[in-house]
Order: sequence, then structure tokens, then C-alpha cells
Amino acid sequence: MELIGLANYAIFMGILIGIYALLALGLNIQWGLTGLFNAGIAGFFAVGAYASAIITSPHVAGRVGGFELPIVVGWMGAIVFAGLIAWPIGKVCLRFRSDYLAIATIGVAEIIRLVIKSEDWLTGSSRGITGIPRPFGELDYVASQLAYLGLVIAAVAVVYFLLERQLKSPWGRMMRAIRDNEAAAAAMGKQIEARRLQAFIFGAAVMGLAGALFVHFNRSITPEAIDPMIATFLIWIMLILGGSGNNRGAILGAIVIWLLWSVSEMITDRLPTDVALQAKYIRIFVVGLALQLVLRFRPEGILPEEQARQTAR
Amino acid sequence: MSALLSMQAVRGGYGDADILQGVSITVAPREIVVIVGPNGAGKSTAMKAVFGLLHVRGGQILFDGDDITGWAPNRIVKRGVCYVPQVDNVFREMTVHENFEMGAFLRKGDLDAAYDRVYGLFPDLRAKRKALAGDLSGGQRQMVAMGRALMLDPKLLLLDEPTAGLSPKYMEQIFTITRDVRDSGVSIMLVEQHAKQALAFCDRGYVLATGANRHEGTGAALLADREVAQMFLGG
Amino acid sequence: MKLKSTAALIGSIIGASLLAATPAHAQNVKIGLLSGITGPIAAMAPPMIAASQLAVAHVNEQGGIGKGGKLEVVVGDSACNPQNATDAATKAVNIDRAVGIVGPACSGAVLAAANSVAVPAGALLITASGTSPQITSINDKDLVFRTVPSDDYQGRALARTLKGRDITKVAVAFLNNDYGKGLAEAFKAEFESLGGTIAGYSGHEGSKASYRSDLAELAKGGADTLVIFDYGDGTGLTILRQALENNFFKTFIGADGMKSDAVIRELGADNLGTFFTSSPVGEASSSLESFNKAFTAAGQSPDAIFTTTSYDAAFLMALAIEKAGGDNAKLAESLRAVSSAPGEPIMAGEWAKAKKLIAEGKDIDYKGAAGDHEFDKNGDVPGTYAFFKVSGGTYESLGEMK
Amino acid sequence: MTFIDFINFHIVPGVVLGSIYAVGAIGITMVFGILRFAHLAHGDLATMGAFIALSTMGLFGASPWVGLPVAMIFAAAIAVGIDKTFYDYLRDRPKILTVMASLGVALMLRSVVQVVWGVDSTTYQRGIVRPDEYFGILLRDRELYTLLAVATIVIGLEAFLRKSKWGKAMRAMSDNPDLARLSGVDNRHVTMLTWAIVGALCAAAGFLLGLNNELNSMMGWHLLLPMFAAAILGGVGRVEGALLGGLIVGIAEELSVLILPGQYKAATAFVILLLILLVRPRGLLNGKVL
Repeated sequence: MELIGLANYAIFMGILIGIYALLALGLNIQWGLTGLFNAGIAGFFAVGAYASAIITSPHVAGRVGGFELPIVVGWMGAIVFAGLIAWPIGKVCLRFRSDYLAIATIGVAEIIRLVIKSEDWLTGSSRGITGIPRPFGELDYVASQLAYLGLVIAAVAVVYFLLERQLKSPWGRMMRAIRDNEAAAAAMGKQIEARRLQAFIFGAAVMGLAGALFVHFNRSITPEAIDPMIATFLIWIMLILGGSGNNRGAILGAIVIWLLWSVSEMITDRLPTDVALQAKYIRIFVVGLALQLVLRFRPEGILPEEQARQTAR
Repeated sequence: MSALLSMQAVRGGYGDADILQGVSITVAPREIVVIVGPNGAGKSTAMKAVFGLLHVRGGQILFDGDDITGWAPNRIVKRGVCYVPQVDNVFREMTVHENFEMGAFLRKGDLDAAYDRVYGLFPDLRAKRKALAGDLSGGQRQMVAMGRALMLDPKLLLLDEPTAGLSPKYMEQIFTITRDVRDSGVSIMLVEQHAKQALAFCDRGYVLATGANRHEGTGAALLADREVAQMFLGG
Repeated sequence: MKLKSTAALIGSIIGASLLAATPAHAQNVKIGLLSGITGPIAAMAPPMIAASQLAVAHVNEQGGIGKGGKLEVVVGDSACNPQNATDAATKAVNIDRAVGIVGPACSGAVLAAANSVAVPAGALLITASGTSPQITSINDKDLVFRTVPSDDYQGRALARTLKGRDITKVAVAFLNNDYGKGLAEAFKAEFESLGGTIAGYSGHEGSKASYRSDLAELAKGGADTLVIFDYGDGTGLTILRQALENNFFKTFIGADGMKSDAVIRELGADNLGTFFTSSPVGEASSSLESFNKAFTAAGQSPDAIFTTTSYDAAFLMALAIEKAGGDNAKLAESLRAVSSAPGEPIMAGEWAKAKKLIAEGKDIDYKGAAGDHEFDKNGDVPGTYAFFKVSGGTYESLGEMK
Repeated sequence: MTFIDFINFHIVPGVVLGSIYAVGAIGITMVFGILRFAHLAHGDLATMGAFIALSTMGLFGASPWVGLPVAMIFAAAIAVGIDKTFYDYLRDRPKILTVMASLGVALMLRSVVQVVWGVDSTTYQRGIVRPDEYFGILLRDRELYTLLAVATIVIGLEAFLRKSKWGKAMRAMSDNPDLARLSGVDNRHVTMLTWAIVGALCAAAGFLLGLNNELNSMMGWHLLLPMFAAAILGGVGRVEGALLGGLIVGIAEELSVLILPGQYKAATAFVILLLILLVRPRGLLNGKVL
């Protein structure tokens, strides 16, 4: 292992952690702030990724797109489309307890995956979309990676500050009140539904942005990217571990879990091949177990929600 | 007369705040005691305190010689106290008879006598024994709820606003049955909104306000008390 | 574009300082071996890895790399998705300083690993199982190769073969992923251009419990032959079983994915009299034979999918490294040199011979277990295919496909 | 397409598949109704049950049906163990945390299956079985037995819930948990009993799916959505609703290819789920809405 390699890898990790941090922040709006159980993060991530890819990639026969619009337009598109997809789902499911939302979002992610895999004209189906531009992509490997890292950090910072401001606003206080007191929520009626829907859509939009950042980093996207193991479950564990309700917790969770996930892989990869194969599955077991342990021993996460809890009931 | 139930200066509430600020109520054997009072006076809360559904932070609750303060509800049930909540007091998706069976869940041995007793008290329900409780009228549902509680052969029955939402005809019927139940040897503690009617039929009554005792006495005496009348009987 | 130039500056400063700190190369050389160890093709990954490991073992047993160096392998899990693929490739290239990558599996993973890691970082990438036609079009600075032919070729070859066997009307069932769909589209185009009729054409998702209604729909067109582009140890097996059990269709044709031992094991050779598959084969059969022998001796089944191509990918990588003699910038160029005619033919397992010839400065031409590997300008190989039937509990070649 | 073909290739597989979904959906509806949360590890527990049956069969070298009771007992024990280890301490916290814990349990169960039994597809019985004809309807023995097994399970469970003391306690708990506690029903006993039954049902669903198909480590996860769709369609907490829902989802999936491209078959269950939430959230048989 050499220094340059480690540094390069650190940059790469930084980029991925940034993307996951965005997903975790998006989930924090939905779960941490509003108590909405979105189990289909991968779906919104995919919508964002494909939206930006279609908007910015060169023309290919038989598929919409070829707009070759600036990347910024792609990102805006990712945010808008992910939010648009969230709207009807939230409209139907937010009336019920969050269990239904969990099941429905698993289903939505599945349908989005099926559409992406099947519709040539829209997404290039299983072939995916290639030739997606990367900002600063024409620089050297290291310089280009560094520049992209800067971009990702900027995106995370912007989202973070927007969220923090929102959190401290009356809107944020109201959301927490709704989350913590179902009865009060019910009493306030329709308006609550609208607020929860807003939170669901905002969260989905942030996830869409993460998808866009991901797709421009990889310069290509195929349906396999919508793997729920990575793009949904890992995010949940990041948020729960980091501290749901706390934006810094969400980011910290992304850092810790991705480091663990990635470093543990380096260790398993060094085992003899037969054992290494088993170790891969054991790693997933450990992820599941980690979730249980956090829920049991530190349910508030590493960085608990800042606001003092209301009087215990 | 030794009391079956005796609450002494009970304080407590659901969360940190005390709703009950010192309530003292006694119920003698074979007695109907009514608790009345304005909204938010802590009537139902006082009843729930007896049944262990409350954090009691002060005072004492004695039942039939035991200090049951802080006991869990299922232990209190076994001791001979049954509670009929105001709402959701039947198993809606189970038949009338199954509701009674669930009432006797903790009892072992032959229950024929117990069934005969409840069907005797509620003859209307005998024909409806196979009907789902959720399909019955409000008054009948209240009877199912009382019957369910009586299946355990309790010494004390706690009824939380049994006549809420019922027509005057059913209200009368419930009161009549309540007397019959008392006559069969059960003490009854009753929370009521319809204060006038309740005080008229009970043995003794308590008037609570803001979580504390305000008046007590026989039903007739309370009805005659001018202050009580002004307070909430509408003159 | 101030930001851009600043970033470039910072990048180059850091890069330069880190480069300066880099110690001299050890004699051992590392390559990354990426495969879909977890994820949807997890069942296929172990034999593929074993085949690549066999090639590495051959290299190290017969003199290693350069002057006494060993070829080291870093196994990584690309999990059949781009996230894992880029992560594993970045680790291999940066942390382990692998000079090249064998793999990954699954075309999406190949696209991501190539586009965002191998090509920008200048590492050679040879995939043994990425069959999507999309890989052809990567803007790859001649760094991306594959030892497995594009699905395009196989689909077309299969269409011609069926036409040659007087099958003119077929129904096509394909797994809705890059593999199944790529094959199905190539097959359909060629078959129809030859005058054949596609009487039913339908994709399906994996892991559904019943495909009988799908089969009934496909059978409506009146075809006797069902072409299945799927995996024999996955959904393809279910479809074949349900088709056989319900007497949909008389003849069944699969591509290399269906040529799985699982099909014979689970359905029984007796039931597979009308089941045929195509599969890429090595045309220099002595190379294939020696691979088969060695791989069988290692306790593995050489019939498992993508094993020959996995062996060849690793072996070619080693040859390129040897030929480049430590100059990693020349890896791709060296790969083309050792794989293409003219030159002394090298068969699978003949590392010592190859090493000697390279040392003598002679030109060599690797003829792999999976084929000759004459890379075209896109780094693709045309591939040779044979048509197989089931006989005596195993697959028996009916001859090459044109 | 003739009518008999329609029956044989759409309705029959739909009914067989649907009755397997139903067995799983009954378990889901029981957890939903009695314990009041959506159990996301249901599918993976079914996978584990299916593989336990496989190992049992391997041990005795007998008919796969020998494996069924063994798998049901093991899965029941596993389900109770999971509850005690991972769900019990969350009982007084918001239910959604238990849902989340069940997601973690799903991952853990799956990885255990993958480590112990590997990731290759396998079957209980090799070879192919051609169907017998009954008045033009094509049925295999295993399909006939599957339907019989499902019928036995449903009738047995109904009898238990309607006639036995503890069955009634479970219904009471589902109907009105507070009142059930007031009646002296011990929450912990009902919870344990529920998990034992649900575990056994999971194993049965996994086994029957494996019997009619292949076994692999992801089989249960793919069952999850159709099972939930069936449970909600029938009405949460309704055993007979889950049966009806399962059949409808199974048949709908098999009919979907008539109007949709094959690759969208997997979406059928979800579309049904969303429609029912939109139009009639209490389900066909008026279940609960949590």
C-alpha cells in the first residue's frame, strides 16, 4: 500500500461518502424529521440518476434524450423528477401509518426498476445510458477526482445548510411536533397531511440529487445500480447509527458506515477465496446485526437529535 | 360498615403532571357509588387509578383488605375488580358469547352458572349470542361489555360512563340492570355525565372538580344540595 | 473556469508529491480480480474466480513474472452493480496498486469500473463475462478488452445456425437483463433478416414462481421451437421445466447461459433430447483440452459458464505484463502483441514456453481455452461458437456454428 | 386460446401460486393484526424454512413432505427466538422501529441461508413431472397436494382461532388489545403463540414454493410484496381475507401477461396494493387500518 494510492482512494471514498450523505440527509427529512418510513430510497435515487443522464447525455437512436444540456440542468431535472414521483405515492400512502408507506415504497422502487429495465425508449433498458459527461472529467485522474470531490462536498454543504435553516424554522418545529404526537397531528387534520407530503417530496428530491451526482461520477448508469442492498438498506443504517433527526448525524453515519462497509471488504478480500465468499455474506449479517444493536443500545444514534425531548410519557 | 374499596388522598396522572390532586372515595359492599363532576374534573382518571392504569404518586388504594396501590391491571382483575371502559369496550369482531368467554378467560372449571347469570341479567342478549358484538346497537353493546366484566364474578365493577351516547330509554335500562347487578352482590363504581339521573338512582355519590373531592353524600342529599345543582346540574 | 484550473493545480501538486514518495516497484505484480461474488450472479462467480486463479497458479508455478516475481491476485466483489464495481476497482488500482483488472462481471459493473476508474487511471481492464454490446463503445483509450464475445455475435450466429437447421419459426423468451436482452435483440434482427419468423417475443423478470402464462402467450404464435436467453441455473431452468412439463413447444434452444450442468442435473438428460445450446468454444481444441484437464484436476467443472474466458483473461493479463516488462504504460500495446497473429502459438497453461519466447524477444500468439482472442480495434473478440446437445449426462458438441 | 387452455395455463397456475401466497399472507396478516406491525422478514423466514425442509429431506432421503413438519417446527422456534432477541425490547417504542428491526432480521436470515446453503438454485425433486388430466384440467400431483396442504392449513388455523381458548385470545388481541389485557389475557403468551404459528406458516409457504419451483436464497424476498399485497387486499387481520387476497394476487399475476409485457408481471402485486390503498384501504373483508 502506498501513500498516493491511499490518497486517491480517500478521494474516491470522499466522493461516495458525499453521495451517501446526501441520501442520508434526504432520508433524515423523511424519517428523522417527519417519521416517514421510506424503504424505497433506491427508486428515488434511480429517478434522479436517470433524469440527469437523459438530460445531459448525447443522442442515441431509439431513446429519448440527446439533449446534451448543461449538467446543472440535469441536476435540477433530477431534483424535480424525483420529487414528482414522490408526490402521488405520498398522496396515497401518507394517510396511513408508516408501515404502509414502507411496503408501498418497496413496491415503488421495484416498479421504477422494472420500468428502467424494460423501456428502451426512455432509459435504454438493460443497456443503460453511457457517455454521460462528468464535470472536470477532462482533467487528469487525480485532479478530476479531486474536483469532483469538491463539487460533492459543495452539494452536501448546500443541502445541509438549507436543511438546518428549515429545521429551525416554524416549519421544522411543526414537523417535529407532528412526528412526536400523533394525536396532535390528527387534531390538526388536513394541514398535517400536506406538511408530511412536503417533507416526503423534499426528501425524495434530495435523493434524486444524490442519484445525479452518482451518475455523472460514473459517466454511465445501468439498472443494476438500483440495488436495494446498497441504495436503501445501507442508507437506513447510516441514518439510524448517525442519529436520526440530526443532520450532522446523518452525515457522520454515512462516513462511519461507508468506511466500515468498505474497510471490512478490504479485510474479507484478503482472506482465502473460499472463506472470502462466505465472509461477504457474513458481512451482510453484520450489517443487519449492527442495526439491531443500535436500535437496542443507542436508539438515538451517535449524535442524538439536538432538541430536548419533550417530557417523557 | 367496612369499605370494600377505599381511595385515600390519591394523587397521580398519566405523564408527569398530576391530574388527581387528592381524591378520596370509598365503596361499601353492595353499594352503587356514582362519581360526577364537570368535564376535566378527573372522574374517569380516578376510576382508572383504581384499576392500575395510572401513575399513582401519592395516597393509597385499599381493596378488600389489600393495598393494591401500583398493582398491574391483570393482578387487580384476579383480585376481583373488573373495569368496563367507556369506548372500545367489546370485542367487535367476536360474537356476544365469545365476548363472555373472553371475560371468563382467567376462570377455570364449569362456567354454566356464570353464563346463566349474565344471560339472566341481559335476556335480550340470549337471542343474539351468535351475533358479532360490533353489529349490535349501542345499548346492547354496553350490556355485552358489562356482561363480559361480570363473567369474572367480580366483587367490584367499574363502569366508565356506560350511558354515553345512549337514548333515554336505554339509559334507564342500563341503570335498572346496574341495580340488578348490585342486588346480585356486586359493588359498583360508576362515572357519569348524566349527573341528575345518576344521582337519582345511586346509593351514594361524589362530586369531583379539578382533580379533588368537592362534595359527597347520598344521591338524594347531593341532588338537594344547591351548590351542587348550581355547579353543573343547570339549576 | 477558475475553479477547474485551481482544482487541476491542487490535483497535480498532490499527485506529484505523492508520486515522489512512491518507493521503487517490488518485483511482485498485482492484478485485481473482480467478480460478482454477491448479488444476482453470485452462483456463477466461484467457478469464474477459480478459473482465473488457475491461470495465476500456472504463471507462478512456471517461473512467475519477470525475474522471479510472483503474480499476486487481489479479489474484489463487484456485486454486479456499479457502486461496488467502482469501489472494488478503485481499491484494486489505488490501494493495491494493481496494474490491471480482470473482470468485473455484469456489463453495468464493467461500464462503471471502466469509465470511472480503469480508463481515467490508465489501468488495463479485461472482462471475462461482460457481454453487452455497450462495452464495445466505451471511449476507452484502448484499455478495455474482453475475452468473451459480445452478445451480438452469439445471437447472430445462433440465428444463422437455426436457419441452417431448417428452423424457420421460433418464439423467444429472454431474461430482462443486459445478457438476455442483448442476445435476444441480436438474434431477432439476424433471424428475421434471414427470412425467419419470430412468432412470440417476450422478456421476463427473474424469480417469479410461475412462467406458465408467459409460455402460453409465447406458444400462441404457433412456433414449435422456443429460444431461451437466460441462465440455466436460474430462471431459465424454471422456464425450461415448465415448458417441458406442460408440453409447450417441442424444441428448445439456449445460448451459453443455458449450457449449465444444473439443467441436466435438475431436469434429467432423458428429458432433454430436444434441448440444444450454443456456447463459445476454443477453436484450438488442444488449448481447451488442457484447460479442461487442469480445471477438472482442480476440482472444478470446466463446463460452468465463463470459466474458459476467465482463465484466458487472467492469462492474457499476465502475458501482457510479462511482455511490457515493467512499463505499465505499454500494457495495452503488449496485450495486442501477445494475443494476435503472427507469432508462435501459445496454448492455455504454457506459461514457461511463453515466458521463454518473450525473453528471447520472439512474437507470440496466445490461443486461449475460449478461443483465439484476436482483438479488434474495440478490444472485442469475434468468438467461435459450437452447437451442443445433451448426451449421456453431459453436453456434446454438434460442431461449430458459422 | 381455448377456454380450457385459459384454465390450464392461467387460472390453474394462478390458483396454485395464489394459495402459496395466501399461506404467507395469513402469517403477515396475523402479525399485522395481533402484533400491529408490518413484518418485513417474513419472506426470508420462508426461505429459511424451505431450506430446512431441504436439509431434513437430505437427512432422511425421503419424500420432501417429510421435511415440511420439521421445517415448520424449526421455523416456529426461530420466529419465537427472533421475537425474544430482536423485537421484544422494542415493544413499548413506536411500532415503526420494530418494522425497521424486521428489515435487519431479513438481511440476517438471508445471509445465514447464503452461508449455510449457498446461493445456487436447487430443487427438492429432480426431473420433470408431467401433469395428469382431470376432465381436461391439467394438474400435477404436487399441485394437488399443494392445494390440499393449503386447505388443511387454512381449515386447521380457522378451527384453532374459532374454537380454542388461546385461538380466541389471539383474535381478542387482534380485535381490541387493551380490552384483551383487561380480560387477563397475557400479552407475552399471545405474542409467543403468534410467532410460533407465523413461523410455521412461513416455513409452509417457503416449502410449497420450493416444491413447485426452485429454491434459492432470494426466493422469499421476492414473495414479500405479493404477500403484503394479498394481506392488505383481503383486509388486515383477516385470515380468510388473506386467503382470498392471495388467490386474487396469484391469478392476477398470471393474467397480467395477457395485457402487459412479461417483464411487468412482478409489478402486478404492487399495482393491486396501491389500488386497494387508494380505493378501499380496509381491504375486501373490512380489516383494520393501522
